[in-house]
Amino acid sequence: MAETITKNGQEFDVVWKKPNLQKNDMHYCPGCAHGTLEKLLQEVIDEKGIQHQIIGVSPVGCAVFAYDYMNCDMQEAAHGRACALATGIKRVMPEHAVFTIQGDGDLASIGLAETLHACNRGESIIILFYNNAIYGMTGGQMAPTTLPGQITSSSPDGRDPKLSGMPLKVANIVKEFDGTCYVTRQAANNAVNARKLKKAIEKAVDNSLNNRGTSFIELVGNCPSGWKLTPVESYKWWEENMLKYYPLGDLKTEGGIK
Amino acid sequence: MAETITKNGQEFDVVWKKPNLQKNDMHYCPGCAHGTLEKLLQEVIDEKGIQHQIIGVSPVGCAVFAYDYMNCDMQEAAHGRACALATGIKRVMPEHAVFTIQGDGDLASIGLAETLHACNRGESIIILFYNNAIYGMTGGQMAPTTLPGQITSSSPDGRDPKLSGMPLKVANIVKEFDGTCYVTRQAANNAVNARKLKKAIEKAVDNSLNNRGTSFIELVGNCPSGWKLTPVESYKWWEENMLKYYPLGDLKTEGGIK
Amino acid sequence: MEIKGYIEVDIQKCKGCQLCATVCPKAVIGYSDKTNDKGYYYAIMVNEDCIGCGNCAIVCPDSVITAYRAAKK
Amino acid sequence: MEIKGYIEVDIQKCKGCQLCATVCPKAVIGYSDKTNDKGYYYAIMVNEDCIGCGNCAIVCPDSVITAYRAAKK
Amino acid sequence: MLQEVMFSGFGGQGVLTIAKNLSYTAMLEGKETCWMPTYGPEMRGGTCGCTVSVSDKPVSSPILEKYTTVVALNQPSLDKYQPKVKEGGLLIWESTNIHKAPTRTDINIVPIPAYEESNKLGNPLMMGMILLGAYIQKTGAITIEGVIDALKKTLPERRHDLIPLNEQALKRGFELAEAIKCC
Amino acid sequence: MLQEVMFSGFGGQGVLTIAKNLSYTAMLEGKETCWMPTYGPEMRGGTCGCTVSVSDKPVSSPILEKYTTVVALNQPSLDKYQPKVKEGGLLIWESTNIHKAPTRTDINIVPIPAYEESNKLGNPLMMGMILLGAYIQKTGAITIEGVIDALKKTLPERRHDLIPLNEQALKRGFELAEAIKCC
Amino acid sequence: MAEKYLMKGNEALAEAAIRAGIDGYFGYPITPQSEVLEYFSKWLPRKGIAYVQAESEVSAINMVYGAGACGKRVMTSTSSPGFSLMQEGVSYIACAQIPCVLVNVQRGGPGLGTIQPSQGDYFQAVKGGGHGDYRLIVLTPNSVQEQADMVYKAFDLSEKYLNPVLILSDGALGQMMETVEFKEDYVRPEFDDSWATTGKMTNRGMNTITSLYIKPEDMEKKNFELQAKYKIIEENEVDYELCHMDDAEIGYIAYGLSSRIVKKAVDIAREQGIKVGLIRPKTVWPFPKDVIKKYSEQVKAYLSIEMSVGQMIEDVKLAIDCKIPVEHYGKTGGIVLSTEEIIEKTKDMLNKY
Amino acid sequence: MAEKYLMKGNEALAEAAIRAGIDGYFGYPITPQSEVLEYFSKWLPRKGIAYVQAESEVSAINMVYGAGACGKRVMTSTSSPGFSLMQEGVSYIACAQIPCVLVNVQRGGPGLGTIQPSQGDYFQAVKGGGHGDYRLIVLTPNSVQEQADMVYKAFDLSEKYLNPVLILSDGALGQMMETVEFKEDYVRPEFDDSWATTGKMTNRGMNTITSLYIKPEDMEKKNFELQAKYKIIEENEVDYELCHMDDAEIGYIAYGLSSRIVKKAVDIAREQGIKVGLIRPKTVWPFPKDVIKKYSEQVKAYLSIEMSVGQMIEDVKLAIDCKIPVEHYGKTGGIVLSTEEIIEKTKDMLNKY
Ligand SMILES: Cc1ncc(C[n+]2csc(CCOP(=O)(O)OP(=O)(O)O)c2C)c(N)n1
Ligand SMILES: Cc1ncc(C[n+]2csc(CCOP(=O)(O)OP(=O)(O)O)c2C)c(N)n1
Ligand code: SF4
Ligand code: SF4
Ligand code: SF4
Ligand code: SF4
Ligand code: SF4
Ligand code: SF4
Ligand SMILES: [Mg+2]
Ligand SMILES: [Mg+2]
Repeated sequence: MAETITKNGQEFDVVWKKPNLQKNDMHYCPGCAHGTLEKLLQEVIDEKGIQHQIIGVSPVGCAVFAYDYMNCDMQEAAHGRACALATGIKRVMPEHAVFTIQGDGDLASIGLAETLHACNRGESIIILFYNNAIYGMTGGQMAPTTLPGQITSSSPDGRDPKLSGMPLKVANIVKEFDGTCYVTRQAANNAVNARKLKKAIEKAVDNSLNNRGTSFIELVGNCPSGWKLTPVESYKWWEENMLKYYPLGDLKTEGGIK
Repeated sequence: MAETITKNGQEFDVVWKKPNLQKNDMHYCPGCAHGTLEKLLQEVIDEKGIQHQIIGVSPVGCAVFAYDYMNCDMQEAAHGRACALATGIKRVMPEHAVFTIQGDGDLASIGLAETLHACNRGESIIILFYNNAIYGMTGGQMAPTTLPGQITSSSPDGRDPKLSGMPLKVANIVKEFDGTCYVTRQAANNAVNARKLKKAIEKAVDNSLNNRGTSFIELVGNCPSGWKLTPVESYKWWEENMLKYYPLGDLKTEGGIK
Repeated sequence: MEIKGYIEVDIQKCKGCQLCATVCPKAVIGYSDKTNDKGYYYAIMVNEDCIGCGNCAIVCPDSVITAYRAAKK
Repeated sequence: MEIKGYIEVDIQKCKGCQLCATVCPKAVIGYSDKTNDKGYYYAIMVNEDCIGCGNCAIVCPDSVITAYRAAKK
Repeated sequence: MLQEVMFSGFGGQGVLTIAKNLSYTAMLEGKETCWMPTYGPEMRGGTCGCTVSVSDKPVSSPILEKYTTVVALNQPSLDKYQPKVKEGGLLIWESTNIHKAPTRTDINIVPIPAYEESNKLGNPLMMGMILLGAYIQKTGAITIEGVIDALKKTLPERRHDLIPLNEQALKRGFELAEAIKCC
Repeated sequence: MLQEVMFSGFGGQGVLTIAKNLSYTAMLEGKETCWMPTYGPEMRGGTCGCTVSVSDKPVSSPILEKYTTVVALNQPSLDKYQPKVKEGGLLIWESTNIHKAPTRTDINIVPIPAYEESNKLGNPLMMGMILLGAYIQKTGAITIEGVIDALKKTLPERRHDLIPLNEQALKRGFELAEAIKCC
Repeated sequence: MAEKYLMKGNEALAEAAIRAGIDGYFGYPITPQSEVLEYFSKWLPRKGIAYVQAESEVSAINMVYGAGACGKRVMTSTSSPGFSLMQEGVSYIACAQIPCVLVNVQRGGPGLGTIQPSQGDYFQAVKGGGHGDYRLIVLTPNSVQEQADMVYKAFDLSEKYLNPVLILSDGALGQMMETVEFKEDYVRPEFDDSWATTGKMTNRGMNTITSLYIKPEDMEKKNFELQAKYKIIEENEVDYELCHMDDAEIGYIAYGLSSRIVKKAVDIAREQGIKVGLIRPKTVWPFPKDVIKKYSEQVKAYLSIEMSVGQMIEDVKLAIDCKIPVEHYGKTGGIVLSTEEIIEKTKDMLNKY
Repeated sequence: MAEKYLMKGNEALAEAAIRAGIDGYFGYPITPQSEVLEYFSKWLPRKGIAYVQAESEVSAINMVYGAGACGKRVMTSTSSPGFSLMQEGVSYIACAQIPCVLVNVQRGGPGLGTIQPSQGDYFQAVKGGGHGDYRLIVLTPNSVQEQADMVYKAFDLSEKYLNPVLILSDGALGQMMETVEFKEDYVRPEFDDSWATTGKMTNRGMNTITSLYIKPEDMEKKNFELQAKYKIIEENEVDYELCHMDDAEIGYIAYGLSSRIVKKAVDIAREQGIKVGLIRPKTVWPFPKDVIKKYSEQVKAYLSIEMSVGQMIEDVKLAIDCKIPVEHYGKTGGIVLSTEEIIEKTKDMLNKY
């Protein structure tokens, strides 16, 4: 990325620009970190030069159209089944890196069995888990990760743990599985976090290429639309509520089935 | 149970006899602890006098016919869905105790999502998990709990963790869920263990009646037929392999959503 | 002679699995040399040492055994 | 005058979410008073203090910003 | 009488609510009515539309290909729905923010600077009511009084203080439309 | 020629294997054949049955309601399948362990003390082969040589030392059956 | 007169279920059905009635199994892909004869498809998308008013016959608002729940709910029992609406949303002097065979109209033993049926036959 | 001559798949299908070919989606309840046009039912148990030999048409052993996988596998595309066997296991001088309409025979526009069809018609 340009006679390094791998404008709502996640992934693929050696799976959820944005081969999965598709792909294409992008409804509700079993088998795939504590795509219903008291369109009086249980901390659970080699919780609400997230993606891609086991990256994300907040309000809620309940950091950096 | 009889002029206490709740002979293979589990449950129901206040769910698996043996109201569930049925029952019959009996294929493979979500919601049900590390009913295929190297009809060269992952320790996972109030691992291979198991069932039934959250009792069981061992050989394998991999004891005695 | 305990085996229901025998502290239980109608060599008492501990009965998967212990006076 | 950095905003793609503004250490970014064709008040540079740190660009969900930093000589 | 109206604008411009006001009022005034939003993920941040049918007879399809009236609140909506106004039909458009004016000559075109006017009323959310006022003036499908009655029923008690403002907005729209002659 | 035979006994008595030997041998001898186990959870510890059809023509249904021959290895099997032997058909039964003898008079009944004889041969697993020998004697559906050839193909090399014993068993069954005259 | 509400079809359905005395709802969000779940999520917990947002449709249908088998009034709702996921559960429920109401707010398929309205799940609904020989009673509302009315009927029928009842709706009926009134005089019919798992009382044997019949004879008996019940339902529960059939020369057959557009086509055609009429099945299983057969003596041909490539047409043909020609007109994926095209096709048919 | 093996139908199917060059198998145990999975579990890992015992049928069908969309030869197998669970996935696969082979070793339903053989999943197989307008190519073996042969054919057809192919078998065919020979001259046809997700090379655009067509126009286009393909398949891929039809007065229609018993009935009837014949569909979709229509000119009536309460009979009637009478004979739950009853019924029919 050591690109340099000259403007008004002065030399400038390009510090950041749209990744080459990005195709089409994204449809995400203003301020939604879904875009950030995909863009960072695009950068990693670009930089590693593995466009030909990576296959992605987009879920049913707001990331469903990821295949329109990522200039690499991708498959669209049924709701919750991204990890099953990824398993199928990885088993017949073992030299390729394989990733899924999945929302919290997709991964932690309907797809919990597929997710955990892929982790348990230690499929060498990259699971990118976009946790925004809500069902974005369908209009903001409660997710397994919705915070206690959080108002959603299917918990209009706030999530009541007595009726719906407490939020599921998926990363804490998958780290218990022998098949995972890397489990981390990241965010993209500021530049420091976004850079860390990118590093995490790099590591996960390496793991997949080298068949080291399952890499699980939880991106604690936002959903201004589902949260019924303006983007700027959502940043505050993100930091004050989401990051408190879902603290960032690596939960596991070694593992996988040897 | 202070029943007393006289034989040859001598008085005897009945130390143990077939529970009143038992209906029909069981079809389980010789030496299979499925029978023990159900019989102890029957005793507990008998002793607590709650035949009218308990509803059971039998799974698809060797315990499928439990409804023929237990003289209480029962429903037969689709494979893996016992916890969903139990949730449905408990939600509309909150005063009743509700239990499921489930094999490792049923609970930990196809039904993992239903099981974990019931635990996460903290449904006040009793999950009796018969873990025999194999699919008994269908002829001895590999289960998620099958031990590394264990030969089954679908792992004829022994379970290869590289292909199938390591055995899933379900109790260790469900104890992480806020909704569970009691998680324990028991066995029935000798009288001491069988008595402990009965105590555990008593506790779980109380929890369900009093809506304290999910009780999860893993019974580390055997499957002489699936293991292709005589009953006596199976007792040895049970102790030497199963109990080593799945150590007995309480994993959690407090919890549930308050 | 006073006995400390004894068991009754419902021989047609017994599946001959021998779990009862493995848990008996007094080696009371042995096996028939004939099969029952289901083809199993069923459990029998082979001596009078039974103490009525109930171990065999509680572990029997098929609820075949009723165990009795001499009542305390 | 030498500048330390600057950004380019693809204004038709900008969704006016203001995340870039919240992360800029130099308060360089403000908002247009007109909307773009999509109806959003897009990001603009409101001063020349940009140091080309790239923060805004890396966090922008829509890859709208290209960030430049004066090359080291 | 059959009115098949499309309201369309950005999400957040209150399109569904204006449409609902029309539909609800029509119901109270004893007419058959049907309210049908365009729905789906394309909603996300994009354009949002809603059709309302008002008729003396039962309404057939809620999904329409052509409209008797289109009310466009933003440029993409104008571009998308201008061709779908039936010949001789009506196109009402918000003329403060839309820059490319409609071009058809076989329909009645009514530009209303609703955004500007709503700001004058001190509440940009009144944009919809202004446009609805214009619609009422041009079609007579319902009455302003009807809308006020409807608001009394649909708004929660604690919001009834907003009713006078809504009435003002409806009337403002009505006036602005009156000034525009159609064929 | 059409033979539709049911072999039935406890799980563990090797019923499926005897049946397979018959079927495999029939195949090698150029006949059409079909082997069909009763299957299911009732297997568990219970009774296990297997039908074999041997024919010159393609075999129609593998599931049958009546049999030309029944070979019963235990009491429940005898009780269950005795009524299902076709009129004039054949019922071979293990007469050491089965105590209630068959009662039909319209079929050929061949008691073979196979358990006792197998113990004499020093291997209770030979029970099946003894009964197969009896079956061969009575029906001629296949030959003893055929079975030996088949065993050479199906048994793994390291088990070939068992072949002589099997041959002995087949012949013993054949002899015992010869001694019993049927109509 | 009952109060009038302006409500979405999805909401009217949920409100009617509450008024019909629902005891429990178990569902999962999916467009264009989510408002049903959302409506319940608001009102049921407040009323202390069982409500669970299940982790999936697979789980939801099995919660319905559990709660329905306790003799409670329970229901789930979903849209096409979700209904596919429920097929195993539906087959179990049908066999175990558990009363319950299922709702499929159809969207365009196959696959993830589109969220626009469709009628592509007709076969799945009436021939059984699950395994084995079973039937659902299938009601087909065509307005928000019927979205409400048919819920009462669905519960009543499901309890009368101990059979799951499917309300086969679509995205447009679910999303649109229309005027709706709720019955004020609804009384839940007597319901004998002595078969249900409510806890074994000493005065009865234990109740067992199962669909397992391991012995062929038992399974066959069960199937006969089911078929006998289905026959009674076919005799008694057919429901339909006729429109201008008296002197029709071409008969349209259309249900649900399509039937509204077709009604408009009938009006237009009649204005043009073309004699057409509409038979609208309000139940697609049992299918109104007799009336379709009856009018086959009169009309020259039938035109079966649905938002699919042609599924119901098979039942129309079978109903009349293919005695007169039957053609299909349809659109898929949310594209609206065109009254012009229908009339064009009608003219063609009048020329042909 | 090829070597003869005595093998179970389930094993023959798996062995044939290996010989046909399978690249991956994903399945879940269920009686009476488990031997397929067990056979693969033994041989595929040893050969380094992908094999996964999935956590459920839902997962298995989606693994097939993933691997099949890479252009690989992949397959799953199950039995009735498991196939119901796969319906969402099947609909996705059909829409995304992923080549793959599915196997349903049918058992008796509905519900958990029985593990005995059945043909109760006919509707599910041919009308689509999943949502939306789609079709599977459905092959119906009736012997262990065909269990093997049809696997090659299934793979080839699925790749030729980019369509899932279902082998509709049953418990008896799966469990029984018969003589089988494997093709020695099989060559996998040329297969263009340029559409598959194999990693984007610089010389082509990215490949996307999806079934999402959010815009009605796109969805409708997709549906037209699928229907056009189905039409070609219907024209080219019908397969059937005739037996004594030349001078038959009553025609039997039966597929799979039933057809064997029916053949016996034909023999017995012919011995009695009754002129009957059999049309055996080897594909039930596309259904051999033309030949059934052709013989409807000759026979007095058809008797549709299946192990269900009567599903295929609808397709028989539709094939001949109900021109001659069609009756049904069937059993459910694993009860065997009786040749006597068939012949009895035939005599009745000869009297009636
Ligand atoms: C089988 C099935 N059930 C439900 C849906 C509807 N649906 C689409 S996306 C979604 C959940 C979206 O939430 P999440 O996975 O958290 O993703 P987000 O949009 O929040 O990123 C649901 C329930 C579906 N398409 N298919
Ligand atoms: C949907 C579905 N898939 C598969 C099966 C087949 N099946 C029946 S029981 C069983 C597993 C039994 O194993 P487990 O749950 O461990 O119980 P066990 O018999 O060992 O007690 C399976 C796979 C089924 N009946 N339904
Ligand atoms: S709905 Fe939420 S998650 Fe989806 S794009 Fe909008 S903000 Fe992002
Ligand atoms: S198969 Fe195994 S688990 Fe099932 S009854 Fe027999 S021994 Fe028990
Ligand atoms: S444990 Fe029970 S079944 Fe087993 S041998 Fe003893 S008495 Fe018989
Ligand atoms: S009661 Fe105790 S001592 Fe007596 S036989 Fe049983 S185990 Fe042995
Ligand atoms: S972060 Fe990007 S989209 Fe958001 S306001 Fe800044 S430039 Fe525009
Ligand atoms: S590059 Fe840094 S300093 Fe410049 S505008 Fe962006 S965030 Fe501000
Ligand atoms: Mg989400
Ligand atoms: Mg098990």
